[in-house]
Amino acid sequence: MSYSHTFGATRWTFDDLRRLMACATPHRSGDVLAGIAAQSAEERIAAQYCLADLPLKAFLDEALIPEIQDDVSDLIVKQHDPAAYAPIAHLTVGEFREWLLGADGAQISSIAWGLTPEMAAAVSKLMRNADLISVARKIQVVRAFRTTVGLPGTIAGRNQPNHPTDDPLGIAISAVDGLVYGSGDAVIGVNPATDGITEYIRTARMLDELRLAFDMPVQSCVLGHVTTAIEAMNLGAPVDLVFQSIAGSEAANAGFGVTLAHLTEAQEAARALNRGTVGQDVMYFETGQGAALSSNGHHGVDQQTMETRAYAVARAYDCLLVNTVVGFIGPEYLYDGKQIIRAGLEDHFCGKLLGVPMGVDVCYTNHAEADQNDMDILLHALANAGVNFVITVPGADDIMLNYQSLSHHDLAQLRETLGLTVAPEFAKWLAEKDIIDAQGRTTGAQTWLQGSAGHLLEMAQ
Amino acid sequence: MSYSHTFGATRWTFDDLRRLMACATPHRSGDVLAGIAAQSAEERIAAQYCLADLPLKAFLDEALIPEIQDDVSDLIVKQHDPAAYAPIAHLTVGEFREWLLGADGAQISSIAWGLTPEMAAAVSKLMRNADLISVARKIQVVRAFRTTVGLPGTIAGRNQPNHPTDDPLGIAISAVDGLVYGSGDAVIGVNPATDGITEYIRTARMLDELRLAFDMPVQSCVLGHVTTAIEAMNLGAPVDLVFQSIAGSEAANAGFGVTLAHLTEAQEAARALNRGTVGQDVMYFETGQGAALSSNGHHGVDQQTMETRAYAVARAYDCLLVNTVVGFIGPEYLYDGKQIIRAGLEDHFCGKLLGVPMGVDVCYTNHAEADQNDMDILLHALANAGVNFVITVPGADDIMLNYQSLSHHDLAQLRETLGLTVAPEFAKWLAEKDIIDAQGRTTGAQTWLQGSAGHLLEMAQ
Amino acid sequence: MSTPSDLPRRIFSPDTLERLKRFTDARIGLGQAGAAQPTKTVLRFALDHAKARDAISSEFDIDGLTQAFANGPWPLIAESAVTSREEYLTRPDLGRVLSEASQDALEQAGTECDLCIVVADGLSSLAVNQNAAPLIKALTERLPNDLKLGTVLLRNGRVATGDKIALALKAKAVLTLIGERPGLSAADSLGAYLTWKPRVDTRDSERYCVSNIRKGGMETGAAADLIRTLFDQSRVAGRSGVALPSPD
Amino acid sequence: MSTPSDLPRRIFSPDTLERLKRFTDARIGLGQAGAAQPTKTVLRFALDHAKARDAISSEFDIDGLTQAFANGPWPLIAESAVTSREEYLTRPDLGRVLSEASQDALEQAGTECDLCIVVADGLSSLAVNQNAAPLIKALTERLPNDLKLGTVLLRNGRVATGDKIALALKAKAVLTLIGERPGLSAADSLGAYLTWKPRVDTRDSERYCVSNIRKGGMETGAAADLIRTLFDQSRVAGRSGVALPSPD
Ligand code: B12
Ligand code: B12
Repeated sequence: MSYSHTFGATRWTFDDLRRLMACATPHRSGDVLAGIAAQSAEERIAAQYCLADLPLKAFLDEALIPEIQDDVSDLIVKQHDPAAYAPIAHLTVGEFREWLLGADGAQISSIAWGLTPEMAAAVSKLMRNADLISVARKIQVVRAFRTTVGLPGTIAGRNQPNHPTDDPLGIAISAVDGLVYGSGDAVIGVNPATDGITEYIRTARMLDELRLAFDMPVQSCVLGHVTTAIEAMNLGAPVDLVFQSIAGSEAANAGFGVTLAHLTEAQEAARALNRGTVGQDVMYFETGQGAALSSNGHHGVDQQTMETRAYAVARAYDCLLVNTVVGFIGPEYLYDGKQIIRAGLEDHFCGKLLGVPMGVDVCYTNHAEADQNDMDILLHALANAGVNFVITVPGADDIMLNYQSLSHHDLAQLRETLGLTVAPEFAKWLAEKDIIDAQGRTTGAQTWLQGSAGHLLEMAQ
Repeated sequence: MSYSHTFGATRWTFDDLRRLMACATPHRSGDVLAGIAAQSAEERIAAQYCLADLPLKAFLDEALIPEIQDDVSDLIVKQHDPAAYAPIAHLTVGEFREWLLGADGAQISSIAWGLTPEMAAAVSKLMRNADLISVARKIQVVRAFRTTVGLPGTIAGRNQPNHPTDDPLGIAISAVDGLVYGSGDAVIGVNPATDGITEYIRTARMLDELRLAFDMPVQSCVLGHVTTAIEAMNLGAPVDLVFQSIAGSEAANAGFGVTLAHLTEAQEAARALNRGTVGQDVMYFETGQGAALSSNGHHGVDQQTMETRAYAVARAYDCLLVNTVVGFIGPEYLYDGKQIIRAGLEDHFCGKLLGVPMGVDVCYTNHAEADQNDMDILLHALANAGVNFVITVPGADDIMLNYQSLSHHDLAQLRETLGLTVAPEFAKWLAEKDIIDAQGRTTGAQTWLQGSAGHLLEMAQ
Repeated sequence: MSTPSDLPRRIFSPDTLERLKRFTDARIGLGQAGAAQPTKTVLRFALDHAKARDAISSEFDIDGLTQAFANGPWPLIAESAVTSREEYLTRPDLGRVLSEASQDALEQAGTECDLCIVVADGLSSLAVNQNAAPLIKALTERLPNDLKLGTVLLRNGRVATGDKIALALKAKAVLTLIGERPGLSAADSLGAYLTWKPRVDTRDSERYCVSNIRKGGMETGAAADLIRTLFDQSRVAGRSGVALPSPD
Repeated sequence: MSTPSDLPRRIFSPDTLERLKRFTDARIGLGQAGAAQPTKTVLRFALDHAKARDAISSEFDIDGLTQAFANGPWPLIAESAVTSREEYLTRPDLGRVLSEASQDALEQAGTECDLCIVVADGLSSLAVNQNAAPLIKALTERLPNDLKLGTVLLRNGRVATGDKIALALKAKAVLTLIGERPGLSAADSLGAYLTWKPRVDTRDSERYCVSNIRKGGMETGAAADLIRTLFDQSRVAGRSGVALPSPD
């Protein structure tokens, strides 16, 4: 079906829903790269006018990728809950934006399973940054394993102690550095440099030892491939969370070497270990605009819509954590600070709207037109939007993945500035160890650190 | 005196303090236009290293514009209070940043008169956006006339009902539109299209009538030239606040047709009217990076430093309101959203640090590379920084000054999102008139509005 | 877009609103969605923003404007030192001086005149294309008959370029009609700046400004009246602009 | 910068910190100013960021690299369809295919080989200039002697350009050594991607990757060992990369 809108003498026509969505999306280098972006500001706005008048129902009637058999599309159809959808069934996309701005958090959460990812993507395209913040802030998605993540007034940190050769001591030292600033309540999560089973198990063991030695209520994760995680669990490794990068189409997931069956298998295996204390949400996913195009699995769909489709995959599992690695891939998908900021807010909003426990890796690469000042801005915007967690590394410099995320300091400073707190279980531990004082400020943790540093140096012997 | 820093084999030298400051400042189109910007990222960072090691004292020893007799420079020297300066006298600029990050609000406020504008500018050049937000948030500068502006947890609005022909009814209707959304607690302030005394008095009278008719605890202001305001007061016009655009040098102020004597005369005249109820802060100033260069009164000093010098002028008077019109002039000074955002945060921070009751006109022009999404971001960042007030116009479109500021909605939405409130006196009035409900949300104000609309239509007869 | 019962909450009743809207072009009575603007006004804003940005790159209609002087002094054509529209935006310093070629040409033209009218594209050619001719017509009707007029069409000009033109032409005063930066609702607003005895370094405080000249803003007739008044005032005082107190 | 008594609060004692820092290049133990970083580490970060950005535009040392093959197969020179560094960054699609000229040249060279080693600048010429030669030396020592090698130096290349090169040269497998995107601390990290039986549409999951090859990361010897292992593994399995479950 084709869609059109007329401004004065100009009639803009969009061949199908996919084209309409691509033209309506805010300007983005990845869509230009894919050759599907609007050709002018006016075309973009015409598409947005069109989209505003489109009944939400259109997304149930017309598949975005009709010509392709795709298991993510199937999942989306299967997930759709008509009862949850009923309260918004009569709305256009433009009216749906207004409904979201007027509704309260409980109302919004109640429609999560009535929404398809495409509906979420569509409405986000009509929303200003302030709308994305305001609506997301109303939605709570709370999950738990050994800590509870996503409670209002809190912001958690994934402590990411990567090391270029997976050196266990190097990783442990970096992890402790982050703990001192209060980062780790989301997870202590290591990307292995080498995707081998041996390294996976070694790192998982070391992280678990660290947790036990310090008696910490945290979960750890080795961000190896899901198949490696399954193998590791079979071999008896202490796996808290299973990680996988996911994307919004079967082809894109194949590019990651992963199928939905893998994820199900991994989730079952991890739940069977029964390692959580306050919850059993065992999955951790990463997504990011551009991933589908990068593996040529986008089928002509704009990158922001493809990203929301990845959330359909995510919400099919019991995730503790999902985060978009928003500026991670590079300028070919998100060119500069402005595009990264916008994309970060879109991803967070769409994820929360679909009921996903959304965090953001506030980050950029050295080949993008962005810097730490842009990240400060995105972090503040996300904090106001109620983001569940962010990722932090020592001095904002990931020495293995070669990109800049937030520093542990950035999170500590944000919490201090806005009076946000850490996950309650972790807060208790920080207080016990005298790492954080009554005002929620890092104490310097001299005592605890001297102990832990000693412990680490022992490990080194 | 010259300053230098060496990286590896390269030695970077800066001829004097003015040059050092210009090279250390974040990249900005206005400094490029002035031909004083750093030539490369490395030169900029070398200057920042240098500046970090510079004792604050250097700013007392070396004048930034030594060759020019300038009344703003004289004022800065006169303002400096050695007792207030004592606690930080021993610090370098880099250490001063650290001191600010560690200090509490009272400590910071206590040094305000010990600082010169150049010290404030210098330290801001070493600060990340997050630092600017975090430190500014700690500082409270509270002022009062008929409302109290600057209390923590509040954010006020200047309701700006401009009209291209100064039509009184047009202005009144626009003002009421803003009141409905809760904007006006900072001031109802009109920029006259024509700078005549007749129009000034007519508009001042009309605004006062409106205030009395609606029994509103607000102040009004006609943003004509200060000399016009003086004349109007002599002719018995009901003047609440006196406005003037000011800049950081005698020459730049001359470009505005204004001297410090004018400002003193105006302040005395306005105070003599004794029109305030909860306070007698009668002055309203606007500033903005680029104004000095625009009138060729910058004397080779970078635009951000010139801007802070305008705050020395501002703080010599009893101001209720001071705001930077950050993106107002155009891309020749602040090229895009990123530069506007940074400049807005710098101006707000430096103003607050110097004890100025700082607001921001979150705005841009159609010839700049910016849009409303950038403004959303700046508004959220400023809200987290504790900005005293922002400017709002109907639908973000100033139909007379031809630029985009925030819409009244933007302020209302921000308050709703972050739970910020309006100035207490005005809040009480809004509640009485049933314009804002218990949750601080606009009710639609049907009853009050029907009355006021009737009133306005009567005026039209 | 149809309206769900509670959204957008209309703040003025539609009827009153229509009546009030006659008095201002401001975007009043937009209604609300939550605390924010309804979708349709957000989209309208985006569209208008795109259009305003187009006005900045609109074409300066030199031919059409030349026609407007059919009965008056044949206009000279000049350009500032700026070479592209992009440069115009970031280099007002170059926009404020004449290109070498124009400087020479004007000096050679040597038209000594009482008042030089400069028509400059500024930030909106649209504004100049639409409003300069009617304004000049209204003005010439009002100005004294014996006044010697010169006219110049200036590409990529700024207000202060007029001073340089007046100096080159040895004019006693200059009136620069220039496209004001385009607004969201009005992309066609003309500014008129009158400067008596311009110098190379004339300050803006030494000029008069009449702004917002366009349909829906200040009508050309009223603008011409005001300019005539300011002209007389300047001639009497021997200067233009805001008074500065004497140095003592 | 001297340190006021309470600032920056050192989180590790300087002594312990020095000992721990031997185990990681991560920016640990930075201390604090308030909750934020001390001034000197903020500045250090800014400097490193400027340097990393420079690495992206660093020059690809074709001559030096050609020398490295003095004893091995003389390298062919090729380039992707990208024409500028700016375009390289935003158009990976063009970076993944060969320019017409290179396509023709390679096809005509017709070097049928067992393994083609492609050395591509990628996002850091610095990485390639420094690490490609030692790695290739270590590799040739380890690879079977009877292996027929081909080598290509590729400008503005991506990992997948290697597939196109292998096809043009009719190579059975391709090993692409490519400059990884520069990090803040390491701007010289090399990636090695091994692809067995490359096709035009080979997926990334069908390759092996050995990454972070540099001093301080994976040493060239270890990298060469690992690549040899992966090479053998691929030869036995007749494929490379992560296994996908069979469709049934
Ligand atoms: C960018 C990047 C990505 C991007 C690639 C998209 C893009 N357009 O660039 C994304 C986010 C999609 C990605 C995904 C994954 N990546 Co990756 N990625 C990187 C990174 C940070 C930089 C690569 C680079 O600079 N390439 C150079 C440029 C010039 O080449 P390019 O042609 O433009 O980029 C191609 C390659 O980078 C390739 N690629 C990227 N990652 C991987 C991983 C594997 C196993 C393979 C074979 C290829 C591959 O895909 C790109 C597009 O074709 C490296 C870290 C590093 N220090 O190198 C990790 C890295 C290469 N990735 C890694 C991993 C594990 C993965 C995943 C398997 C993660 C997961 N568990 O799902 C997935 C799967 C990738 C796949 N398709 O098979 C590991 C590889 C470990 C190993 N030795 O096997 C690395 C070393 C980082 C790490 N330690 O976690 N990755
Ligand atoms: C931009 C602007 C400014 C900028 C100018 C700097 C710059 N680089 O552009 C700044 C912020 C410095 C400014 C200051 C003032 N401005 Co002003 N400004 C404007 C605005 C919004 C746009 C002008 C424009 O588009 N010009 C076209 C471009 C192409 O020309 P330009 O050569 O690049 O710009 C020059 C002129 O704009 C001139 N200029 C700007 N404002 C004024 C005011 C007066 C009285 C004069 C003579 C010249 C002048 O300065 C610029 C640099 O030389 C207009 C509103 C409008 N709708 O036009 C108001 C406007 C012209 N300004 C106005 C006023 C009142 C002032 C102030 C006197 C405010 C005050 N009370 O202090 C000051 C003083 C200016 C002075 N130096 O004498 C009034 C003039 C009313 C009148 N009819 O006399 C206007 C119409 C807006 C308003 N109603 O408030 N202004």
